[in-house]
Amino acid sequence: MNKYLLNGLYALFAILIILAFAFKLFQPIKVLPRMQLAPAFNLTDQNDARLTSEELRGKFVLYNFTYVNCPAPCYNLNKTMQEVQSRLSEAQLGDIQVEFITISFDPDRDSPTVLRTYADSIGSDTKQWRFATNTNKALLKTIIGSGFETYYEDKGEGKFAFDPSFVLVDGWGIVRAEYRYHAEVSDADRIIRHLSVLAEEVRNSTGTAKLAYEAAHLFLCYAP
Amino acid sequence: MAKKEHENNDEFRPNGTIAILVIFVITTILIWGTIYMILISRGSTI
Amino acid sequence: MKQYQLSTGEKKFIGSHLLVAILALSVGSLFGPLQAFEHAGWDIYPYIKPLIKSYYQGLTVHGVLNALVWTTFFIMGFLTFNVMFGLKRPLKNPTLNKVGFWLMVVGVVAAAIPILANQATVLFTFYPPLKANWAFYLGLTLVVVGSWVEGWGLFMTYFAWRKENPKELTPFIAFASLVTALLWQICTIGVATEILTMLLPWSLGLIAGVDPQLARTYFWFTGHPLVYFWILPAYISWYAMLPKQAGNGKMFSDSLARLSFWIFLVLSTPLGFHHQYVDPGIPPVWKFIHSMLTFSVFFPSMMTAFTVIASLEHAGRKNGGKGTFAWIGKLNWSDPSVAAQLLAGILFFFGGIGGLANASYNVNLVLHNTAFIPGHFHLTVATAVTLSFMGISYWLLPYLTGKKLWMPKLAVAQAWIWFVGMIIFSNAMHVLGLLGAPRRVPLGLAPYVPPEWNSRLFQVGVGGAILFVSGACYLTVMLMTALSKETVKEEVEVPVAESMQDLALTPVWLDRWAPWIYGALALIVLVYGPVLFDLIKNIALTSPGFRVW
Amino acid sequence: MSAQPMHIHPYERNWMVFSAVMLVLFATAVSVAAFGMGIQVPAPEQRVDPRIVATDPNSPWSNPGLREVSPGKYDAYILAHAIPVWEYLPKEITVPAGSSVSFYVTSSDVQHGFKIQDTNANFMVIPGQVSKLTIKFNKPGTYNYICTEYCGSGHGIMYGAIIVTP
Repeated sequence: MNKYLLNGLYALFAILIILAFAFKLFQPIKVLPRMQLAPAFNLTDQNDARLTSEELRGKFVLYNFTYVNCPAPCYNLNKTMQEVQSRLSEAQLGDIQVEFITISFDPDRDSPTVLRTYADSIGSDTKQWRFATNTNKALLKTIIGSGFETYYEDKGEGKFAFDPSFVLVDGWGIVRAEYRYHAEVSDADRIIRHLSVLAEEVRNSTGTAKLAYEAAHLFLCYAP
Repeated sequence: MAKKEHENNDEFRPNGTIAILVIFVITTILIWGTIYMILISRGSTI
Repeated sequence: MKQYQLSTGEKKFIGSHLLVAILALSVGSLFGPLQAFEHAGWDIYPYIKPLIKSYYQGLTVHGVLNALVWTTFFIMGFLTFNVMFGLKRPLKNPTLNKVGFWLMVVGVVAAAIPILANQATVLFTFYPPLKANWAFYLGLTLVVVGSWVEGWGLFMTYFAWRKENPKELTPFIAFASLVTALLWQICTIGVATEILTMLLPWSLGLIAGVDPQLARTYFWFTGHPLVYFWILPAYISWYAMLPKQAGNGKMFSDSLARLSFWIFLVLSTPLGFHHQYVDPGIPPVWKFIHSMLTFSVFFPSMMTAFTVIASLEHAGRKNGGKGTFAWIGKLNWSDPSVAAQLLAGILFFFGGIGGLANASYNVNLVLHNTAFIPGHFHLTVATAVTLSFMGISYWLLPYLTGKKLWMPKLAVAQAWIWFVGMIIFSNAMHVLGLLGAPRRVPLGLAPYVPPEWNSRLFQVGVGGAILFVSGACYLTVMLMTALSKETVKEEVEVPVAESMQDLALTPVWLDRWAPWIYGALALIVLVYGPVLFDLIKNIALTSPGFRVW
Repeated sequence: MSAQPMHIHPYERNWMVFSAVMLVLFATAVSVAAFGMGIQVPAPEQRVDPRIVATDPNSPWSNPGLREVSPGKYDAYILAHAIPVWEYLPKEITVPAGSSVSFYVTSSDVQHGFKIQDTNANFMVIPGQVSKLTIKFNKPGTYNYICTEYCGSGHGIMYGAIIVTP
């Protein structure tokens, strides 16, 4: 074999390895998977105002699903929401806005007034964190069950069975992360990390970099 | 045919080998195909 | 022309490998039929309870002794023989090879004690968090390290030969043996890392937990090339020895034979994920890449099939064989070594097909961990490899001891019995797997076995019984040969086929080592690096040990 | 040794081309099934701590079982364990025909396997990892799920059943 060809081959291999390792070590591009489209919805919030999926376009939205009368010991989802809210600066979002939405699956009891009282009681910043529901129960089940693929079940007498879960949706209305069960890393930590990964993608994926990001999607370079 | 500088295996025509290998390939495709069809018939996983 | 001769001491050294190998095979094979009988509903384990506590302990003995000890010792002995005989020179540093051999022996003993004491019933894959006694892990480490040391001895011998013969083409059997030894050096890094960084400290109580997903990844880094470490010595014999034995045939294509060994070296390690297609912790894209590489490594096996069959056809035609298929009958079927290897080769076709199906990414969903898998590897390691090794030993033992082979007719019959028994056994296992029967389960007792499986389970038992008879015949022939007083009149000839192609035509780059080694390492880093990096970075030593047997 | 290009017998060259074509065909068939028909192998889910996964009240495996997400769509959280006994929790699941069930399976001790007979669900269950696949059950009947990886003495008796009602 030609000596130059051989040296060329060595060089090619060496470059490939260095590239692969550089890519791995510095992790220049990480993305979140595009899981599915978030459902379109039309809810009523704690101020009796309309909350639609349309108006959330362009913002990152973190959803969770619960109900006000959840008896103790109830999954403490609010704590995670609050922790993420208070640590948002860590995610370095720049001018990207984040909304927090808690959807109640108990419209019979969780009227806007009840939701407002609830929001006040846990001391949430209701500009950023909204509580909403829809009195049409069938529609609600479609939104949360089929749309967000999250389980809840009416057990009667105002009691519900549900799994504690969060869903992160990006500005294009695509579900990018689900937090369905306690992983080794706390939910809040992962949500913060994922928000910053998403923000980076939104900021950087323009022009040629967009191709790199598409490649990252293709090769499943998912952030843990 | 001009005399070659080196001895070579060109003069030997292993026709039996080809026959055996063709049988092998057909068997492979049949068996592999059967298992593949089982997979397909059981539907998607995502 | 007189062949190169090994000294008595060298023959003894090779012979001691053979001795340990056959001892391991004889103990390990005792338990194979017991598993098969259990499937058929004749459970013998309750009767041997004082000795062997359970089906799984028996399965561990069977797997470790047959798949790891028998193969490794036979192969190291055979490779050492090939290097010396092929290069026509003694080992550069025989002491080093002896040290390696004894390390392996000590390792086997260290691992055997906890296995026999039911302290290591973890099967030969020893997946944590099943936690064996530390001596088991230490023993395995010593076996691996011993085989490394023996490998270094072979490489030193090659370097010395190369110094003396700077321009010469490495003789094929030495070349192929060195590639096999090198493959082993590269691939065992995985299991060595697994044991030294996780399992050994964990079993000694130095760390509290292990990461099972990472451990599996290390294991299968070694686990698949291990298969090639088993099969390549059989390939050496099929390529370069069998044509000669079968009828003074010549090796069809020297250069393609060498090329296929290089492809095996480069491609057989970076595809271990095809054993982990259904592991939850590995991204599908990498599994897919490994599956494509697995398809690529099937390619040199196809080349091997062509070259070997064409060489045999050459032998058959030399013996007066005519027609498309009639030459097959003209091969020296009465030579037990030939019969064993030809039959091994025939069943390897089906082993190859099964392997291709296993390796086909999502097709694995149908087959993963079903009885199809043991059905498959009883065609590969337990027939293509084991039966070939038996065939090799039918000339190697007389060569080493100077004794005449005892009852060659029984030896021929042994090969045929094995062939028939294995067809019955493995066909039943393959079908059971497709029907959904799991592997590693005492199916005779399993509560979910539907009646449709019963006829196949019975066939498994029948096949096992026939294989047991064959194994017994083999051991009898070996033992009687070793004990016999009848010596051979002349030196036993080592069968090495000439190349049909002028060796001057073999390209230079097929005898250069560096590019291939760099290529192999680069490919490993490329396709294993990113996943291992992630797994190690996110390592979670959260699994304490369990002893649930 | 020669510096010329390698000599290959024409028969053998044809055979090499032919086997390469066959392998490419197989690879294509596999890709079509994987990316076209959605017959995929498990992908990494989130990692869990096997020491607490069965006891932590926030973990769905502390209350394993079937959840109806929306009509005809289910999540099944299944726990495999060898301690105290070899079993899956729950041991039995009932769904109507036509349901699509997402299985989330994990282990609280050693490695297990999970294979639902007559379906494409067949995967490893590894402590610390969650294995997920989604299977649609069209035909009524009983589908056993069995353990396919050695997990100790009781490995052979470890199984459960999915009952698909018409």
